[in-house]
Amino acid sequence: MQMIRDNNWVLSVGTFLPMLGVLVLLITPKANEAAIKMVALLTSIATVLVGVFTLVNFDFDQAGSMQFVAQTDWIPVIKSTYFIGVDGISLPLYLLSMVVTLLVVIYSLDHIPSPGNPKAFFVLMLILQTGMAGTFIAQDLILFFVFFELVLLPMYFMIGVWGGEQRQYASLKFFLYTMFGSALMLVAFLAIFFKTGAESFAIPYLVENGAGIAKNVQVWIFAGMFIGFAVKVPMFPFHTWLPDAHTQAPTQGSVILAAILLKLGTYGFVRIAIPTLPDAAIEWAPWIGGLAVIGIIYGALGCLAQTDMKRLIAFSSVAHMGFVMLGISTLTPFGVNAAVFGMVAHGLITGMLFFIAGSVKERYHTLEISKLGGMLTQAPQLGWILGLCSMASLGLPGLAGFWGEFPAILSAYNPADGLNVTVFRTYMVIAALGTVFAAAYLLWLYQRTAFGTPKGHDHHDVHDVNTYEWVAWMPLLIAIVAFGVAPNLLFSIIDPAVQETLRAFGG
Amino acid sequence: MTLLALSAAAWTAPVIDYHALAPEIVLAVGLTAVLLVDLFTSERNKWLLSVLTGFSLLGATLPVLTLALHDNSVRSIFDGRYVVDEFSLVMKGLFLLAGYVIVLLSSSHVEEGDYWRGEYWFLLLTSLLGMVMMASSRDLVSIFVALEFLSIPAYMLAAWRKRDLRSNEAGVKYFLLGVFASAVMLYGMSLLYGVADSTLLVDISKSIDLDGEFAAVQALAVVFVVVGFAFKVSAVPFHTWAPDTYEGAPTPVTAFLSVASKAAGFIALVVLVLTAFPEGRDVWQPFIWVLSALTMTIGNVFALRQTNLVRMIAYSSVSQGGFVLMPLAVAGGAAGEAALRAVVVYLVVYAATNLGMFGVILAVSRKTRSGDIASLGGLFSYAPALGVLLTIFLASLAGIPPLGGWIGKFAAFQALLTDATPWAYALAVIGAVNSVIAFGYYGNVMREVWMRPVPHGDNTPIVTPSSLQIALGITAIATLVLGILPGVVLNFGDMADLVGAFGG
Amino acid sequence: MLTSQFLLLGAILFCIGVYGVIARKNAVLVLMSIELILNSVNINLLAFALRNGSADGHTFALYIIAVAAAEVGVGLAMVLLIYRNRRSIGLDELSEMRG
Amino acid sequence: MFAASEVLSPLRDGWFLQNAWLAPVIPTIGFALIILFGKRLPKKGSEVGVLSMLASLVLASGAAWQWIQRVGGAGEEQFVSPVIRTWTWWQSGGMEFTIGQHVDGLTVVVLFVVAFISTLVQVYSLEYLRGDRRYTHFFAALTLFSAGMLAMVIAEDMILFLLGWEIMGLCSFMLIGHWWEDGANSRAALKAFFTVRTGDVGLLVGISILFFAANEWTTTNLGLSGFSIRGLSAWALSGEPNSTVILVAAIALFIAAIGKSGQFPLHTWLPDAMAGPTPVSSLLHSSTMVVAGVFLVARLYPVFFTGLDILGPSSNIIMIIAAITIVIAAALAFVQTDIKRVLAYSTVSQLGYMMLGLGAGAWLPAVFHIFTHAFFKACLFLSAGSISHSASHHSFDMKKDMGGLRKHMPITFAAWTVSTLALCGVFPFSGFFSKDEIIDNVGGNGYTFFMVVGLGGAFLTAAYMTRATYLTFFGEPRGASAGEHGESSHGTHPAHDGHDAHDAHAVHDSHDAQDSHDAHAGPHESGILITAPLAILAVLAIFSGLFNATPFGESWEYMKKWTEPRAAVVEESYSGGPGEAFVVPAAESGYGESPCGKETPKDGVCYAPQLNHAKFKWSKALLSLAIVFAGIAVSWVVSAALYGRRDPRLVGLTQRNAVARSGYQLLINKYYLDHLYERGVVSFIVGPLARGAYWFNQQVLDGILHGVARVSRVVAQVVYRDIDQRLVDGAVNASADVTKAAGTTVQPIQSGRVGHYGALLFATAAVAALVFVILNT
Repeated sequence: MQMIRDNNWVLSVGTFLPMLGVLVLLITPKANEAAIKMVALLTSIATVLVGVFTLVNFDFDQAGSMQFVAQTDWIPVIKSTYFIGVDGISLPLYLLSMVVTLLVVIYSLDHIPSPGNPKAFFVLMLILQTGMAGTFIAQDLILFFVFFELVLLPMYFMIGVWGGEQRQYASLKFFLYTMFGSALMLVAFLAIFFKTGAESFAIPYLVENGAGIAKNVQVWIFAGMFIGFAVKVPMFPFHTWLPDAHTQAPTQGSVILAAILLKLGTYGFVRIAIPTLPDAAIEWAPWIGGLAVIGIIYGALGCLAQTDMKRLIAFSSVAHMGFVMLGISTLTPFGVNAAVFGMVAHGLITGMLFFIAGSVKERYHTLEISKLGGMLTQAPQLGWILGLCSMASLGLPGLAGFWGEFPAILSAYNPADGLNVTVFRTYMVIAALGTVFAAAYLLWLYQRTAFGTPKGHDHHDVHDVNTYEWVAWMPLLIAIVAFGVAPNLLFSIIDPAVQETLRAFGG
Repeated sequence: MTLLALSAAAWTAPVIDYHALAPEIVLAVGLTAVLLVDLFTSERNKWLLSVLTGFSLLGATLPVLTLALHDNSVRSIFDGRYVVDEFSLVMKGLFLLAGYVIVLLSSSHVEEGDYWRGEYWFLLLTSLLGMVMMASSRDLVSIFVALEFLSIPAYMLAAWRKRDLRSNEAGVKYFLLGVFASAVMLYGMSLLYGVADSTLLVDISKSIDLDGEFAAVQALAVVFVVVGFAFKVSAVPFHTWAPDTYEGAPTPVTAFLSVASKAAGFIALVVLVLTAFPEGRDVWQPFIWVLSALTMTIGNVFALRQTNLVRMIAYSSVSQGGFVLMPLAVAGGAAGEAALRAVVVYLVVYAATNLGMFGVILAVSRKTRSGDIASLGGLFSYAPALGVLLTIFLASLAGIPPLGGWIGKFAAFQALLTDATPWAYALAVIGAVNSVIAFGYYGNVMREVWMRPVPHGDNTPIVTPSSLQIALGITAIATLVLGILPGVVLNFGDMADLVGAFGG
Repeated sequence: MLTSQFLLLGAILFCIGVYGVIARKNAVLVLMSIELILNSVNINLLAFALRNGSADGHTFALYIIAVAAAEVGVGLAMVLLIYRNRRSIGLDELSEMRG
Repeated sequence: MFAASEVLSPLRDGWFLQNAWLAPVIPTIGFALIILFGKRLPKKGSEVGVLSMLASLVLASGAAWQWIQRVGGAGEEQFVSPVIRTWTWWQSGGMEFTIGQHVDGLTVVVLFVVAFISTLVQVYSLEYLRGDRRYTHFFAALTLFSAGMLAMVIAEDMILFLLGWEIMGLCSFMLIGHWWEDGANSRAALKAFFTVRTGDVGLLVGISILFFAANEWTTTNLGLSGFSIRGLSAWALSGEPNSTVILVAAIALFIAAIGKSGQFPLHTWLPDAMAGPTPVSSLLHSSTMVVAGVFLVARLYPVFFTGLDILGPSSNIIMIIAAITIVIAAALAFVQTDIKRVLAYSTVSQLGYMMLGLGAGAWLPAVFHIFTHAFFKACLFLSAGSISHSASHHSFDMKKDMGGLRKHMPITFAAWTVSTLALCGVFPFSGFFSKDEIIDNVGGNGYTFFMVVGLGGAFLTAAYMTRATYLTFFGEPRGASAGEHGESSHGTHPAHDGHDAHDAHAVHDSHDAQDSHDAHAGPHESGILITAPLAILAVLAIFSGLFNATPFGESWEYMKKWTEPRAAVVEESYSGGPGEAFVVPAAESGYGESPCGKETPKDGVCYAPQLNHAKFKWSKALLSLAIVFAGIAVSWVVSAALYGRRDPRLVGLTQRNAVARSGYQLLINKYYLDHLYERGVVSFIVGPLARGAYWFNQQVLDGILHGVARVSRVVAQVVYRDIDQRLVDGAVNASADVTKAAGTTVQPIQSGRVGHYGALLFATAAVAALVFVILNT
């Protein structure tokens, strides 16, 4: 794939700007909360502006090729370089991470979860931002790994310090799980490095030479990566950290977790595992697909069993990422396009849902579905937004969710050459049934929370959506609708890149 | 008759390259100075001693630098028994700087205790001198001497708090087991000498041949020698002394033991296996493989169940030792250079991180006066700086990028995968799993620091003496830099065929 | 050549020493056992030195003797220390720290 | 692949046809406006709704008119190509997929109907829901709903089709659950949504199969994607498709249609859907929602034609399902006391007719029946609404709260009667022309059995409608309509008519103002906003049949001329860009014996199969009319007898000989007779069927439906609690415990005793030494 190197400073700036903010925050006195919030806000705004600049200068006619590429020595000894760039796959996620962070910051301006301490909170959030953005632009396995891990600690603390009752258990679980995955992932990275002649960790190079590795070796290396990424996605049966983490995390944490962190895993599959190890990918695809559909049904059932709104949304992520993984497992441009679109869509929608859950918690002081109800009478705007997001989440055409879901199902009808068609068609039908379940649990949730008459007594805190929330949510809502109505806004960027990525499969 | 023959041989004084010996000489001068000054200063001016110690350490680093910058040629004196090459220089630098940081850590602690300061600094310097020598020794005798040189003062340091039973116990255990181990090692050495008819490592490497007639003796010898140093690096099951000693010894001493003397043990081990036993790899590779696996795992599972902070760290450093052993388990093969690099890098990073952590612990214990992990509760809320620093160090130990620790683990894995044998992969996976388990207790401490309430809500801030602050600053910066720009250290390991350089 | 007998002697001493270290509960006796081991080493070295006719063995032995002296010095000091603090030199009481 | 066609004379093709796509767009914008600013507008956003619907009505009419021009411009045997405009919508795997409009006869008809009915319904709702607390949201949902339907009708590709389809489903959820304070309503809404959604799986799968089966062929030959309806039609008739694949696809799609159009066995959601406000029911059940399924079949007719081998010797699944539906639904209509439910079941059975027609190759009559049915069914629902609104105090119970209303509300009565006659298919009302056509053609295509079923259905239809009419308008007033305030009726009411829903929120609802004025006013005619739509619809119910009045000869068959695509072989190799519109001369083979649908078309493609039309015979018509009148008569007699109970002579008679003939005993007292009506007469005519059907319906079908729900909930519980939390998660936590346990087990080695330590040290050394000595010698 050819590289476009002009403006090669943009990405670095966009990625590390938050760190600048962190430094400033560190020297701002803890007491002066207004200043702290202002710094955080400005930093994230600046970051987004850089992102916009990136977007504007992105050459959409060559979305398939790496752009803004920068490459310099980093750790010469192990032949690892500071090598970054974006193509049509990374760009949307890269920007998404920036925007989501900004929105979360805005939301946090008047929603600092207990026990307060905005300074630490924003510092962590900005570090997180750097890690996320970095992961999406890294073109070098080691660099990728470093960024990939960089997000762990901040999220660990975000959950552990600002989370719910079970926070300590949840955060530790989250951490150990992810770490377990990434440790094996690192081993796999090294293995592929040596098997390709210990020349370079650069992903393009590995894509060139990875195919040369003997198949059985590939399969093992892929196994390592698979665990690493599957934990992050999370795929059944590595998902159990997710409900706890999501449920216990503060709203902001859940939003970032859902909107971006989960994408690191799927992105890893699309960017690294599959292109570098095509033969192994073919071998693994049926299993991945299988786990994906299991995840779809399983997650849906999990949702149906929930009594806690937030936990339900968390479980729905398992199901939705199942669709994404199904798309990926087909190894066809069609499926992977769907998957990448699905990542963005899920980021927007589920992020939004978690925002809502947070606001509900703040208003009703509970997320027990049985204790909620009649939201539409007390906070109609909130209720309708919840409605919209549920609809989007259950894959209603005309909203973003649909474009991740339907094409994914569609693509399973004929997967890439070398994959068993019958198996994947079975998957297709199961996945299609999954959509019904999705409708089931989401509408059921909606019916029980929004409809009916208000339950309980103390509703004096129950007020409708306030300005901060509107500002923080509006972009997401607009995006949900916009991408739903005009999906080509994304597809036109993703598609060339995906085809480039899947060249090994004659995609 | 042989004696006659020997005496008959004309004796020529060896040429001594004083530049090469400069660091040792400076240290020697320094420690005598400390001894003297201690005699002639009044209680009020004892603080001079720490300053003096610090300066002599820094002073000793100067020649190290000059040697490093001078030229890359290997300086070998006493016909190859004492070699100054980059490897030894790196390690000397490491010892001296670590020593300096330890001085910074201890000064306030020592000043406040009502104990024998002069002796403290003197012993510290002596032990460091032993280590510096160890870095260059390429002969059984010099290795043995260096070993005792660095050990004996360490024994005394461990028991330094005379009135404290725990301190005594620590000292005694350390001492008895230490001498026992070194005795076992010596037995091995004697056999080696018998087979090789020389104490020079290079000659020994020539004579070792596991298919030859002396295979059994050699195997036995190799095992015993390795055991001797496995004890030093507290590899399971020779680690038993470590937790007790670490817990009982004064905290700065613990820091010193867990970092410097461990490192010394490792370089001796590296030197031996790489220069003396390359032919014996069929013995020591599997042996170290087992030790490494055991060390990582047992160390972790023990650490998981500790409630005492220092003891937890003791076990953690045991399991860290396992990670350093990991690359050595394949060092005999093609991965030799990678393994060596891994050891060096790991030791450097580990030194910075662990010292930093002890720094925080010292600072905190000044307030809490307790060794319990629970005493760290809510540290972040009343001492955010210390909290964050501790987090950084713990995370680095857990090997989380972009903090130093990860590059050490990375290098270790890299070495293993360079070897690319099934055993290597297996060990790599064991290591990976252990690095996860390890977070179990590191994370537990973090949890205390960040997520737990302050014990009996005592929120008085902590005053950290400037020396401690400096120490923390140095270590923290080192940890971060090593993590973000690992090239800095990795280049040490990158020098032209280090392995070959040992020969001298 | 008597080397083998010397070596045998060395081995026997070594074993006795090891046994002493492990079995004895009295610090002083343990110290002495260690000395035994060191001496077995010396015997080995000297035997080999004679057999090979090189001086290294002798030198090594001398160093060991010297160091052993130092070790014993430190050792006895410590034994005194604990005796002063707890009126006993039984090693088994020294198990405050475990686990 | 095909020879390029020669220069073509362009067809007339005006602005409206070109921009028909605005029809769904305008209401969508309207929806947005209402949601955003509705509350601030003087009329709470309703005006936006009505206006936007009017706008799309104008568009639709314009488009219809220009389409008629266009067809007029084409030769008798020419294929009039639809007006297609497309824009790139999304791309994937290098393929670009378009969104756009596909306007042809079918489109304009349904487009017009939908726009028309929606407009009327919105006007009607202005009055009907005045003062409702979610007035604005109601109009928003209503508008979006219509938009969805319009989008589906105009869709150029299956994705847009799916979009409209799903949006409708969603809005039906919101509309049916409009009065969601009452749990029952929201449950009904959920039920509706799930049932339909289950069917939708078929749609998803079907579309996927078709896409991958057809895409290559369509792209190479027509430059259309495998989603394009036009491409699919051509592909289906090209003799290309593998019979199994297309069969599976057709069945999958038909399942979707079953769900949407409430065909057996997925019809159970329809009656519950009556929980929605009456205008909603009328819109859903006359022209939109439920028609969507039928429309799907009609739209992709070639696919079904080839896939299910329509016109083949054996009967196909569509016909079978349709036949079952007709009978069962009609039977169910007998045992309902809720007037709206009667209408609901009647809708189901009418949809059965349409399906039957499509299944039997009577495409045109089926489409025509969509057209006529829309008017009279809407009219019936609105009448029912008018009654409950102004006469029966928001009750829909014919037995408790109605009766004798004809005097009080003449207009409603007239409208109702007319529509009923139309529904029954009485000459010359519109129903006759469409329904009779269907039955006629079903027979004409040789499916005699199904023709008989159709006739039977006609009889039942007539019968239950008569019963409903009598109960409602004749006899003397009862319950609420008699002015008495049926608190009792409130209590005893089943919760699933809009009624309780009203009361449920009447407390905080200005609707109670309405109620009170009902109270003292008693039954009366509704306001102009309600009656006007009724009147209009009634008129159409009478005359809309004339658009395809086969009895009056060829010249009257406008609908056929306008809508039925000519089954000509089209020499076409590539379809031009947006707005491409041209007529292609038919191949030499005349209109009569086009090969389309029979064998593979040579040098060209077909967009429609060749269908035959039964010649109209008065004899057949009279037969069916006779059956209808029979139905009316029987039911009338029974009902009249039932509610007569004026005659003292009869009473006396029965007092004299208590064991008189059951025919007289019927007259003893209303309730007994009523009872006997249900038991005796009904069981005489449709008894076993009705009962059985009803039992089957409630117990089995609904049972299954709820069962599925309950089971999946239970499964969910198990999966979550036992598998997820215990097994999967348990394993994880267990591993942690194991590690801890390991620590405890090895703890002894850290005894703290120097002796032990030393022993351990040396033992290990010795063992190691031993091992390696042995290994190396």
